[in-house]
Amino acid sequence: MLPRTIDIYRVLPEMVWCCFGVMVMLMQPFVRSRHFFTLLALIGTLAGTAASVTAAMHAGPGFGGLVQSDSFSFFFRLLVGTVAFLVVLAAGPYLERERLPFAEFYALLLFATAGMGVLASAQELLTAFIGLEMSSISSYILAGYRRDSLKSSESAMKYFLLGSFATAFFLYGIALVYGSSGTTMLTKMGSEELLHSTLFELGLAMILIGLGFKVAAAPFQVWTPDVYEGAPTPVTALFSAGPKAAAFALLLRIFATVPAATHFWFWAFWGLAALTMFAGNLGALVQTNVKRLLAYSSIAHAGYILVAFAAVTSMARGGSAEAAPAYAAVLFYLLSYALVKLGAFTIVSQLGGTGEKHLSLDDYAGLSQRQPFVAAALSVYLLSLLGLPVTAGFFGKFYIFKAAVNSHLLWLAVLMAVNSVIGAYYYLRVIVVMYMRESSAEAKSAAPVVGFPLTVNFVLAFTVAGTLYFGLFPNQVLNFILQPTLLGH
Amino acid sequence: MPTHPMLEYLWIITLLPLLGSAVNGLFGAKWPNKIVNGVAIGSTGLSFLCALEAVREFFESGQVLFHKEFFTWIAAGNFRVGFDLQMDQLTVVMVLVVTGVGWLIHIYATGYMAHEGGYYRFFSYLNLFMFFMLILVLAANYVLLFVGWEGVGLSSYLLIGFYFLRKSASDAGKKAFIVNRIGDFGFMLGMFLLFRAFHTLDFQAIFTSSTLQGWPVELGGHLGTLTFACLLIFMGACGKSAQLPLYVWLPDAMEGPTPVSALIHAATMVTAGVYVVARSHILFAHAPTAMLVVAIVGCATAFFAATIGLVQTDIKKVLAYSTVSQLGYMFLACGVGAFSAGIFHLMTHAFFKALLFLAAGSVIHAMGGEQDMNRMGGLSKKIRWTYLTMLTATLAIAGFPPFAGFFSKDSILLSAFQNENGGRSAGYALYGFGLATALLTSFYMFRLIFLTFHGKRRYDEHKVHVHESPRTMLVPLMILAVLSIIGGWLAAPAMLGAGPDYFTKFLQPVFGGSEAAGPEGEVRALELTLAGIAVITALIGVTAAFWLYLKGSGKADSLAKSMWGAYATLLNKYYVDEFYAAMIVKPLLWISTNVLWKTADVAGIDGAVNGIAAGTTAIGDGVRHTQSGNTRSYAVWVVVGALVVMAVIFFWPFGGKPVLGMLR
Amino acid sequence: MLPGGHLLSVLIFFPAVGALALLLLRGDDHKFIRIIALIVSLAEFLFSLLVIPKVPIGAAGYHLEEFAKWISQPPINYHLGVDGISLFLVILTTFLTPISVLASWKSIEHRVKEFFVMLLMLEVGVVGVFLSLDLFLFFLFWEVMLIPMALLIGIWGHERRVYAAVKFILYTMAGSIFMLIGIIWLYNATGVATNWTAATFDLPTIQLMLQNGSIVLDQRTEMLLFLAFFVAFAIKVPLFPLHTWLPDAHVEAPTAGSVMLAGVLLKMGTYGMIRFCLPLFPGASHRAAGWVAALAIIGIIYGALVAMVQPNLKKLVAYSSVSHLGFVVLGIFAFHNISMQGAVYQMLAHGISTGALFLLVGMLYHRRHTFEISEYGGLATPMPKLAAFFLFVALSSLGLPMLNGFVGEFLVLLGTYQRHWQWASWAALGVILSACYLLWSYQRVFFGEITREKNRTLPDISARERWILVTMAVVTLWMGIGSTFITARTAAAAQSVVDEVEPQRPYEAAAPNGFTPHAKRDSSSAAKAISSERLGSR
Amino acid sequence: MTAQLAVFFVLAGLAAIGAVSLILQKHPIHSALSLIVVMIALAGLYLLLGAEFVAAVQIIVYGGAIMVLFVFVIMLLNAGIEEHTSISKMAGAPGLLLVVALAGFVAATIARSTESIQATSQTGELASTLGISNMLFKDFVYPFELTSFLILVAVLGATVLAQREKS
Amino acid sequence: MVPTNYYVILSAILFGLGVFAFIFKRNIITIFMSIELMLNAVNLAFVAFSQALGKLDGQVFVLFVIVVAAAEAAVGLGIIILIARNRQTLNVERVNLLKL
Repeated sequence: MLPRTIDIYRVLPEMVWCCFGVMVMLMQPFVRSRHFFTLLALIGTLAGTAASVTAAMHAGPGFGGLVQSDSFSFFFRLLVGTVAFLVVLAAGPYLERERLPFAEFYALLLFATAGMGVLASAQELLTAFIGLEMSSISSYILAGYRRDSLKSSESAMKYFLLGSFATAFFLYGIALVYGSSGTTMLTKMGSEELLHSTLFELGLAMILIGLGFKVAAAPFQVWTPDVYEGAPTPVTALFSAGPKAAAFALLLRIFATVPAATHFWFWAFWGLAALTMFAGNLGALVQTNVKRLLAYSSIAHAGYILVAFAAVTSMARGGSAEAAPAYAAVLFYLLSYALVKLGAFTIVSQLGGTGEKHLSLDDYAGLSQRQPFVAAALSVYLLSLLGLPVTAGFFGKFYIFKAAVNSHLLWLAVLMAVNSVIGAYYYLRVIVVMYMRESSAEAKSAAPVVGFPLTVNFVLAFTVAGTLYFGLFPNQVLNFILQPTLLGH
Repeated sequence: MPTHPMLEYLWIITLLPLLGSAVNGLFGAKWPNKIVNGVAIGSTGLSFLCALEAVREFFESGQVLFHKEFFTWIAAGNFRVGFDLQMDQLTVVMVLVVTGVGWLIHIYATGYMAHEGGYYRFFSYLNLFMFFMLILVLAANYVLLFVGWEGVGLSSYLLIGFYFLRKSASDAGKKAFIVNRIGDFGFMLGMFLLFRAFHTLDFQAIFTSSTLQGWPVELGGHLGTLTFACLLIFMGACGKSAQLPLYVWLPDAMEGPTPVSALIHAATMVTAGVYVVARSHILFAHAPTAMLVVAIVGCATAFFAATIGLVQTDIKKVLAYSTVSQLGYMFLACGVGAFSAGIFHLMTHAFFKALLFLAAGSVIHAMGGEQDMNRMGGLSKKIRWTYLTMLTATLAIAGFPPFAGFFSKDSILLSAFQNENGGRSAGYALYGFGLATALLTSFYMFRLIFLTFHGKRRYDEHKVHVHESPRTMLVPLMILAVLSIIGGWLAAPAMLGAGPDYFTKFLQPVFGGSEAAGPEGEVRALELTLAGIAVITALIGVTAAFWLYLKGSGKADSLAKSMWGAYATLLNKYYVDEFYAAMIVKPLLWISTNVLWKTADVAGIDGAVNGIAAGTTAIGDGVRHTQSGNTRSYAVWVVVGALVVMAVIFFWPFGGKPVLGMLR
Repeated sequence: MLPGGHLLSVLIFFPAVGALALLLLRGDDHKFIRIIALIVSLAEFLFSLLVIPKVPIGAAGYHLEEFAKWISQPPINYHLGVDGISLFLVILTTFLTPISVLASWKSIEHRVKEFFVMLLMLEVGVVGVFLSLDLFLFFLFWEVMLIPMALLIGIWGHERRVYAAVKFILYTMAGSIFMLIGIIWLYNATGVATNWTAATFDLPTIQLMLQNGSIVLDQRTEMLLFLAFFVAFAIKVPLFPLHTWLPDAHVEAPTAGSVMLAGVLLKMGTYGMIRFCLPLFPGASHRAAGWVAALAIIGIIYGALVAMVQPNLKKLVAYSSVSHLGFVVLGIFAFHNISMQGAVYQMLAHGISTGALFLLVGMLYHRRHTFEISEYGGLATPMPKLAAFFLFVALSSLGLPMLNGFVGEFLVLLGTYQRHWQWASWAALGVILSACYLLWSYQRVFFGEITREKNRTLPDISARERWILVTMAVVTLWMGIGSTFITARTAAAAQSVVDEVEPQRPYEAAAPNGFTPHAKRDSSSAAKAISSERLGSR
Repeated sequence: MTAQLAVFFVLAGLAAIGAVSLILQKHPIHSALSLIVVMIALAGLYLLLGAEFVAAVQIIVYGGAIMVLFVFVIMLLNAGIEEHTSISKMAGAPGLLLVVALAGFVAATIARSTESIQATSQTGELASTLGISNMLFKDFVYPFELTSFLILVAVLGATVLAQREKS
Repeated sequence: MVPTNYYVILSAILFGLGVFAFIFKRNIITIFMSIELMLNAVNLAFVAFSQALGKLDGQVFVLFVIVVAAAEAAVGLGIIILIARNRQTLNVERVNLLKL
């Protein structure tokens, strides 16, 4: 029996992405032209992103509550869709350079995006699990996409083994939750006695472990630097922006709907946030490989976001109105962060050169003379990560601080402050190298002026513009994500 | 056209020298000396004439005090300082002395400096000094006075360091400025205290304020606000007028060209301290303790400096210490309440000490820059005019009637003798020391004369061609000589019993009641006795000098040998400079370098900062090493995380219940 | 004449426009770039002069206010305003910028375009800080200013420039990030007070709420907030234990950088104390005053002593700033309207005289490429003019009356003395020490025989340098004599700050009717009366 | 001690032993075989729980397809006895401790908290395959569709990863 | 009639053993097997709970899990082959190029 059309509308984006994925797969044997696939993938990502508007117009629960199409999922669908779109643009030249097959890459990318979409809209744990697996499994493959590279395959292996390890925890958590509450529908877990059920607590703990791994919260963060470093850089860009956002989305969804979650999780998040911030920033301090440095920094930023989560959980009830600013903080931060990380990794992938050889800081010495615009763009990203004004990152950090102070998490706020100072150090180091160190002769020869294809330049322009725009006029976004009916019901 | 133009435009007096200074300083470099002379002498002479005119108008208008506000300089809250000038009898004396003597010295300098480099610079500085000095004496409030006060310090710094190629010169200049600053530190605090008490710093506003009228006299031993204020101001005076313990800069200041020594370090600037004390006499009148301190310090300085003067061989050094000693007299006078006497001595001293210096300069000029008296002798024939003028001045300072010094010094000793503040005995002690100082004074002055002008010559004919100085130098000498003869006669009548002391009477409106005056009758008797004693003492001094330095040649040296310790001490000025260097300067530098800078700043604070950075990096490296790259370890980390989460969720003391408050 | 309406916005963003214009120019035509930069900065200076008539004498509160909604959630507004205090700080900034441009005319040879762009952006940030009345906006400009300054140090500086630049940024951020928390906390307080109907970052509003008690902070919270702000400012000032970034930054920065740093940036700290710490947290300020004053006094003496023994001329000047700024902080935390005005004046004076000192040191460096005092000696012979200017500036900086340094120092000490004579007495020692280190270093550099052969042939100042120095000298002199022009305009603002921090001032009695035969003056009235009636006429 | 209970213990023991031997075996093949034992035991337990369909799927898909795949790969790579390195320090004694702690804690907590749960009386229709299919194609049709895409991904991945480098 | 928590405890034990195996086996394939073991433990729990709750969806979940497991198996083994090809080893500890 066919599902109702309204339900189809509500999951249209995922469907579109999947269908285009299938299309790309099917075309692969017949079409040789790379640009064709690129075009197809672009259309696919755009179409799916556009479809999320349709989904938003038909807001409401789909498939008997398995998914929820609301402003929240709309936001995240837009986010992951855009990310995917930009990654496609950035990846083209990379694949060209590394002589890697196009079609499979795009197909996997589309499936992964679909998985994230599911994750963002799911309202039932098993559906969420399927979404998670879709994005994860495609990610495993993408991580190992440079088959002949030792690093790439190793990162794939690590990601795969540990990922499925964590997934097992997540799944076990689902089982326990199911066993204690008799359902996997988040909306049906509001009952009072769950607040006192140990089994439910344990289940939630397991789920937290699984998702904590996905968002790279310390001490689950260990895999991140290795995987990010090993994976092809455009894929790294995707990892740092997409799956993380999706996992955070699911976490938020659970908070908003399951009171027990907010109840149990507060101190866990407090601790995770603190640990993660320090792990990321301290680890990054001594890095000399830019790609790895950015990986560590993304851990740190996950930590900042977790601060906002702690703020949410400290509220009497996750879904309630006074938690709204904290939600907004998370969403806005994810947005700004996604833009920045995408741009940064794109630049890294371009400057990396064939075989990603030029990744060390020294290769960036004197970049400001060789390629002033690239240097400027990278500086904008770094300053945004550092949280300096007129960049989106500044507002993101500002709102998180606000959320933390708002719910009296003063110590956490202070820790975050300390961390952003530590962070400033290594971000500045990159800027310093680019601007204040003259490019030595061998550096010149090693990292000659790298041509930036149009598509890449577009990505850079887009992300920079976005970063600055949201840094000056965050209004629309904020008003959108601050609406009381952000999450349906 | 106002009735009293020059009074209305009093600032012109001060401004003329400034103009001269600016013109010379900015454009003088390219001009020939003549024009520079013109500008310098012209501006000062003009301001002298203006001063005369102003004085005339002042007396004509017959007001007790002329006071005019020109513009507000600083205003904040209820604090306001104006560029306000005032004129009263005290000012009149000072202004005339400054402009008059200043002018003469300018004229002299044109001759003396004729062959020096940086001619224009010299006169520019000199005029600048005149400007600030006039501000000082004309100021109508403490702050404006302080402007002049610091300004003269500056110009003295510049002029002492005029030969800046010589390290000793620049050192001396620096020393002078810094030591003065130490005094000014006190002066400023004094002003602050006054403002706290009276909410204003205008002289008249303070002196006539009801607050002050109602102020009880702070009896001996009781340290009230006014006592403190007076002492602080006196600290400033000590710096400026080279009193113990801040006198050390003045002898070194002799590094400057001789006219400078004459003008600044004898006649005018150094007397500023006395002027200030006299100016604030009403305050001092309320603070006997402060008065006593002033008297004691003055007396001590007078004696102390005189002893050093005994053995110095550098002609200018001798004069320098004598200056210090004479200033001590003035403070002694003020201290015992004889302000007019103090000012009187200030005036006469200005005449004869300036003369002494100029004459000495003329000698040096004649000897081609030689300053050591041991290399002079028997010059009286060669440079007769210089000799005569200098002799006059010596007689004056030694206190022989009818020369100026006699009268002024006498009235001081008298007042000291009469002093009751701190008990009769104090008065006698002060008098005693004063008298002793007089003895020493006449001794070392005549020692100077004998060594320089008499006896056989101790210099090499062929090297030094002794010649009389040009007229430009001699004319001022003569004028000053005349002044230092007749200058004292203002006070003569009182002495001769023919009516009152004009000078005191003249200053009456200023010092009014605050003068200590005994009953008429026996005072004159006493005065005459004391005068007699003084003259005798002076004579003893002269004979001693004669006997030691002229009669038998070797006597002085043998005496020196016989009491070597004392002699060496005196010769080395009681090792005061060495003491300061060892006790203050060196330790301060050492502490600043090794403790404050190298230890506290670099090692301590900055070390801590960099240490934090380094520590963080080290920790970062540690964190980094948890990334062993081994999948199994990573899995263990995941397990650790799992345990952490479980532990927090299940065993956290607050049991996950949100606890409000700062704790989180 | 511009419409007064948006004068302040013009002031803030005009340099930005200029910088943009420079960016569009070709990078290799250095002369043209310099000229454009000079024109822009001069125009900016003229604009800033237009503000003076807009700030009536004796009228407290903000003028030329501009208000525009910027961000709705949380309500952050574009709110500008100027009062007597900020007015002159802005003018100081706009005055020093063209000077810096001229100063770097020859000394900057590579990456000229970027240099001037940075200089102008720096001006944007600083002017913005002085003019913004919205806490958030203030913080924004505060941070924006960091980057150009750091780049100025880091790119065009000397040997250890990178270290200095990074140190500068980290130091400042370490402070300011906590200030951000403080700001947010205040915002929260407003929200709670109005139960989220009218939460705001607006400075005047918050001030009002704190005064009329609609926000009540318990002592601990108030102190924490005070510290959050104060530490950030103290680092900028820099106050005693937090000062170690300054010597490095100064020594490594190019001349223009040092001039802006010493002249303007340090003032942002003291300005912040006046504008935020005192009015917002009077109670905490009172409780902290003792400690702050102690630090300030330590800074005065310590800075002077350390400066005295520096072998490096530029470091010497840097430490002297530590000492001078100590006076400012002391004046602020004496809570006396005289000392407050003195502090404001001292800020301006220090900006001019220390700026000039750095210019001169820069000129020496340009000729000899060293800051070591021992490398110099006897320079008065080859370069008398420069020596003369140097002496003039040194004197102004050691507070010689009739030059700018004296007025501020004197007022600060005078005012402080009225409240705490011990503080003033200790601080006054700085007056002695400043003479020591300045004159001593001057002697070692300029007096005596020439010790190094290289120095014998050094050229005296060029025409360009002369005009720079003459300008500075004229301003120095004018500020020393015509101080009332400034104090009259700062009086009301300073007064209002003092009123806020302590309304009752029993110790501050009116002056007795002084003896004034010729001029009739009612000296019992306070600043306003004097300023309006006596100075307004001039 | 009912018959059911006895059967349960037998099967449970079998599963546990299989799991342990999976760990103890040095050769991957043996580990694989012991894993198959576990799966069969579990299938038995499913039957005991009255989930025939699941049991069947377990045998066919797991025991059949997946494990065969494993064995196939082992053969393909002819993996020998695993070498016993211990480079990882974490995974030494501390790891052992932590793992035991975690497992113990989880097991204990579960044991405590599931006592209350009472098995409902079995009814025939519950176990019916019809019910399952209904659910699968009505309530859970969306995830079901997604799984199809998931399989596609897997296929794609396998080809991408395993195919030899085309020159 | 077997109490539910027996099953659940068994599943917990199996899960624990799976974790143990994951950490203490060196051969990548075996490690992967231990993941499968963990998934099986989950399945057992699902079925037990569904039976206890008298609901069928638990069993449906098991089917989903099995499918996912299959998919993972395919990809995972692919990756393992890749590693074996690149590194000529199956010892997970020898695959630590990326570190620090």
